[in-house]
Amino acid sequence: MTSIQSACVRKVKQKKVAIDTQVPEFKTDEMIINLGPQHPSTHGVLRLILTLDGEVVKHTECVIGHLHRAQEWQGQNRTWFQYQALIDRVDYLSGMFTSWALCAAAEKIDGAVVPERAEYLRVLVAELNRISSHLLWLGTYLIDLGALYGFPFYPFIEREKILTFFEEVAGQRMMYNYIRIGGVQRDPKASWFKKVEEFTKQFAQRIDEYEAIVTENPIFLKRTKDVGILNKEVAMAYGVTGPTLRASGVAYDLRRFKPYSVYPKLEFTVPVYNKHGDTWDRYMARVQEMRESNEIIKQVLDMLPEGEIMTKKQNAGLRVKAGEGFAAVESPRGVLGCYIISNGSDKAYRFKWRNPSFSNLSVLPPLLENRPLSDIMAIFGSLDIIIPDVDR
Amino acid sequence: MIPNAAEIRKLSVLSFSWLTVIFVAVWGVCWLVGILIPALLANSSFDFARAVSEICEAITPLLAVMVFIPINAMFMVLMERRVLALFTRRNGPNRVGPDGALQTAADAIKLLLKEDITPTGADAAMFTLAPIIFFAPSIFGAIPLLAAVTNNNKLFQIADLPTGIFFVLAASSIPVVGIVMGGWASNNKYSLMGGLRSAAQAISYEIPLVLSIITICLLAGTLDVVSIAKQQSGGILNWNILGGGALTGLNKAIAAFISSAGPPIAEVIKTYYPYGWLSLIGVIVLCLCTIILFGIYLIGACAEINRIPFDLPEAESELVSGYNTEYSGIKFAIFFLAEFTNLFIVSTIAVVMFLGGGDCPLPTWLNPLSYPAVYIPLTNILSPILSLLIDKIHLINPDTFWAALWVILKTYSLVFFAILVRGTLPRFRIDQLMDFGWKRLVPITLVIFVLVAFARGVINFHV
Amino acid sequence: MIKENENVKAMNSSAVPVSIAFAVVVVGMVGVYVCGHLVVWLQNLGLNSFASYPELFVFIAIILLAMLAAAMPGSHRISIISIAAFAGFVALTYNQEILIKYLSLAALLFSIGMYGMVASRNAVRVLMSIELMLNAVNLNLVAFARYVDPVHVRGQVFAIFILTVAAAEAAVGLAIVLAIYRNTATVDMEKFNLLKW
Amino acid sequence: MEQFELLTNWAQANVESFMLYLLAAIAIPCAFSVLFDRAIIRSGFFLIGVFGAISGLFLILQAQFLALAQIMIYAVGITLVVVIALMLTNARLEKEFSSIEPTERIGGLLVAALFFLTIYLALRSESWPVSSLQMRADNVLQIGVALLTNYALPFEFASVLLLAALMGAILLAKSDPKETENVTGSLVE
Repeated sequence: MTSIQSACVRKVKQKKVAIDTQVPEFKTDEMIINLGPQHPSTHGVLRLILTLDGEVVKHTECVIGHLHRAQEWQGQNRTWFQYQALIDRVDYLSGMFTSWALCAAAEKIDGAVVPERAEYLRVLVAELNRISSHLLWLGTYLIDLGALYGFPFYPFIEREKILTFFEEVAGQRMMYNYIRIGGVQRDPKASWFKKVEEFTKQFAQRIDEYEAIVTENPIFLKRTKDVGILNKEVAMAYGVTGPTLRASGVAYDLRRFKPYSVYPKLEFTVPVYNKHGDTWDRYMARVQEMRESNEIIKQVLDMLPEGEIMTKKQNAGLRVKAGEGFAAVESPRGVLGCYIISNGSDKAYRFKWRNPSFSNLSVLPPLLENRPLSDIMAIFGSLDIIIPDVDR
Repeated sequence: MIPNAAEIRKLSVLSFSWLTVIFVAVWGVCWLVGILIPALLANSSFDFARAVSEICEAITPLLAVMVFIPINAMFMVLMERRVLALFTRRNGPNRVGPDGALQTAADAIKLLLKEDITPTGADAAMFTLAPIIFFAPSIFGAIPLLAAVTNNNKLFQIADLPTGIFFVLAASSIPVVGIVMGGWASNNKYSLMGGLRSAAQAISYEIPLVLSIITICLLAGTLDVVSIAKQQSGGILNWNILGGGALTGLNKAIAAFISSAGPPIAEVIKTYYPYGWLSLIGVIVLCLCTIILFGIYLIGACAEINRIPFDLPEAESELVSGYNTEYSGIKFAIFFLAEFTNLFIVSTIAVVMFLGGGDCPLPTWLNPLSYPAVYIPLTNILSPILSLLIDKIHLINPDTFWAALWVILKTYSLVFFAILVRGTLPRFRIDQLMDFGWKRLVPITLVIFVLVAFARGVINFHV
Repeated sequence: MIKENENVKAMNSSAVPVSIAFAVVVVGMVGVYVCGHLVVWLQNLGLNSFASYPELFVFIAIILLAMLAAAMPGSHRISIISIAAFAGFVALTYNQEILIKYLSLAALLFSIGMYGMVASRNAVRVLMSIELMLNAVNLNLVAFARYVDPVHVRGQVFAIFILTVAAAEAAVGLAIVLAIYRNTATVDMEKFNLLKW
Repeated sequence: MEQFELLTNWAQANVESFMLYLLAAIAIPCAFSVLFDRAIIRSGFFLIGVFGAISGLFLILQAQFLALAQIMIYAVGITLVVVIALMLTNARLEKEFSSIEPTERIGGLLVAALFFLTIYLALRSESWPVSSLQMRADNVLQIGVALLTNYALPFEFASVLLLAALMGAILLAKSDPKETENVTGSLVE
């Protein structure tokens, strides 16, 4: 009793008394939740250790490595020819880009000239792949937001068409192994180009349809506007790239700033959303990118030259000259870089991959701080992370 | 023209056959137990037999509900999956049975045969009790509605409930206890959060839900479901969704205009709208209010039964599966069954309270069957068969048949609407949900309540 | 998220006490029929004042048996106490009028709530006991409305008022408990002496 | 057959007390569990059992409206609030303090038992003016009329009380960061 008395007396005496250090603070129990690795919406086997206060996230720890397959080590123990087939499993939604980064780096060391038709074909399939990857993202992102059964499968209709194109040209629907060191694997038939052209004509309408359902939906706006705001500075400090960075207002696109392949000859804009960098902007960035990719495909179909498609012989004895080289491409998730040291044998000496998902994931903990549990999926989904791409 | 006309045709055939099966099964069982067995036992001299026949008659409504709920839930699950497939241009389940018709039956058998797991550290008794508490109220809630949707057939009256709609509302408020109980007893953090969310959500959205229903009761002047349904008979203009009888005078006036033998139109209008332009304002206000109320009821009901966009308690992408994460086997099946039954019951309440119950939407003066020139020849042709079925063995009660048919049609339209919503909208966040409930719905409903109370004073209802 | 496994353990080792509790019920049931003879016997002895309350003897016998059972090691006390209370209730009211049955049930629930108020230290549990008592009172009122005043159902009207007050009491009481918990991090009634100097 | 008749007559005469005992068999153990269950959240759920049984008794007593209100307000509303309050307050503390001093406990037990016996003996010795009239089926109407005529003033008071309680509860439960800073210092021992 006396302590209360004294406390009150003290309070009367000096009105602005600080909280007594000996007084036990009101303690709420923080709840620690393991989100994953088996959680339905972590897109694979990511594990988030969340410290929750009620439903508000106080601290996030990403535990990665559940899908680590030692892709770099495997590259050093496989021949070039074998590794070409393996590498598009890293980012299974956009396998064309990993192949392309590997081939570009190897070609830089080797000095091999890629035929122009092959370059155009590379751009064509890569942009198609970008669209298919973004379409899948769109569907799964809406699943994350809770539109469980309706809309999410709708973009898959178009994605299915693209996968059929790839099947026809590469023989595979996901692991293409189409872009090879020195060119591309196969020249598609004329009818294939016609189909792609038809697809590009329809696709603009399709995006309008998606936007009509999703973009201005009040619940979608409520869930995404002003949620997970990623500042320009934070994004650049964490090495975030791709649409996620561009939605924060940095117009950084490798296709424009360090042009490779035939991109300098193509006309396209880099969509930048310098509004907030919230999840809605990231959504818009991807939707706009699909439109741009569609335009690029149209141009490529017009400009496609005739000619050779391959300069190197593709067999088990495929070798790359000794030397070091780095090449980067703009994948749907950001800058995908490949650094190779070759010693001239049929195996590379060292591989180092720079994967966009890894850097993009690293920005998740600061984004999630002080957000309610429901926003985790809205934010995490908007970063568009592929777990095998994180873990390699 | 329509890209998936074939799928739509398949779906309609599927729905028609399933609904027929439900109709025949429920009616067959009820006829057997409620009419045939008592009729056979009626002439018996044993007291015991009399007692049996009395018991049979007494349990008929309960039996109807018990037969109806599982079959109906099976069909609803199948319909939901097929319709969603239609929206997203996929093929739904189409392997088990003819065109996938038996898929849900197979699922149900699978769930019944699965191992029933109780997680370590769970409170076993509460864990078992939760699905029962979740499911049982839907049976009780269905019983007063049963009399209302079958045109008050004697067979389906279990008791005279002057507080029918209150009974239904009380029953529909219980399941949340089951959710909280299951969420707590599972010994799982996701389940616990699902249960807590559900409690918060159900308590907040029950207020607009009950207020909208109470406003309709204020319009109807009674709490009895059967008489509320009866009041609305006579076409869409008498339904509660259009002012709850505010347009009855208009309806009567048109009927009088068409038939020359009726009373003069001016007199009809004078009886129903005694205050001139004031009455006109009252009619407009009432019509607007009831349409908004219907929307509020649908929103509140969606939240009450945890459907998208209010399915936070089982938010699959956040809480894995919420309160039923740890459930498996038959307990999960009961949760699942109850969820769909609740959807159906909520739609039935909407039909009875707003959409006229078992009433034909066409006003009497538009309905060809109400003109003697049409129905007398029709009955003459059909009488040899119908009199046998209706009068001799009581197989068909025409009023009940039509009422049940209309109710099923209206209810399934609402269910279809719910599926459409599920196929389109993302989920709310919990704080947005609370904001929407307390800051939008509750004030709107309160204002409407007061408006309706005043507007009702200047119009004569259902005289 | 606390789970008590001790109850489960107690259940396993409580076969004997539970059988005694079963005996309690049997005694209660038999006692009801014995009561009639007991009355005659007591009247023959000239103890008329005792003879007017024969059920009390059965009741006391049940309570003694239940205490014996509850004192056994490893007994599941809640079930034994509840079974004994129910059996005692049946014994006390079996031969009475229906109104008295309702009233004594209400009295029993009221005293349970009273004991809970005195004996529990968790503030929320005390609130629950108060709700129990209010419900018992409601039961009384509704029983009166049915059997004493079926024309103007005044008992039910008062029960509605009590319902209202109970809802208000629960809301404010729990809010107070939460406010105190927020400041003192305890719901122990013994610590709720802030107004005492 | 005579026996059957006898049986049915007996059942019809005693159906009310049979139902009463059935519901009492639910209510009494649930009430004890509310007091003694060591997992306090479970005792919150047992409270639903008591309220449900009492609402069943109301149904037998032909107070339909009250029974349904009992379910909606008590069995769902209040109990859920209680359970949530139990989850919000730290239930683990109960374990530490559960052993109350035996003298208080025995005292409480004696008071409660004596109270019950006193009431019971008083009930028995009283002769109740039991009315033989049946209740009207539409007593909802009667209650409504009574509330708005004879009991209009208490009705208004009740509504004001509810409003005040609602606002008071919101104010009490709301955590005001500014206030707590000052109050925490002085209130905690």
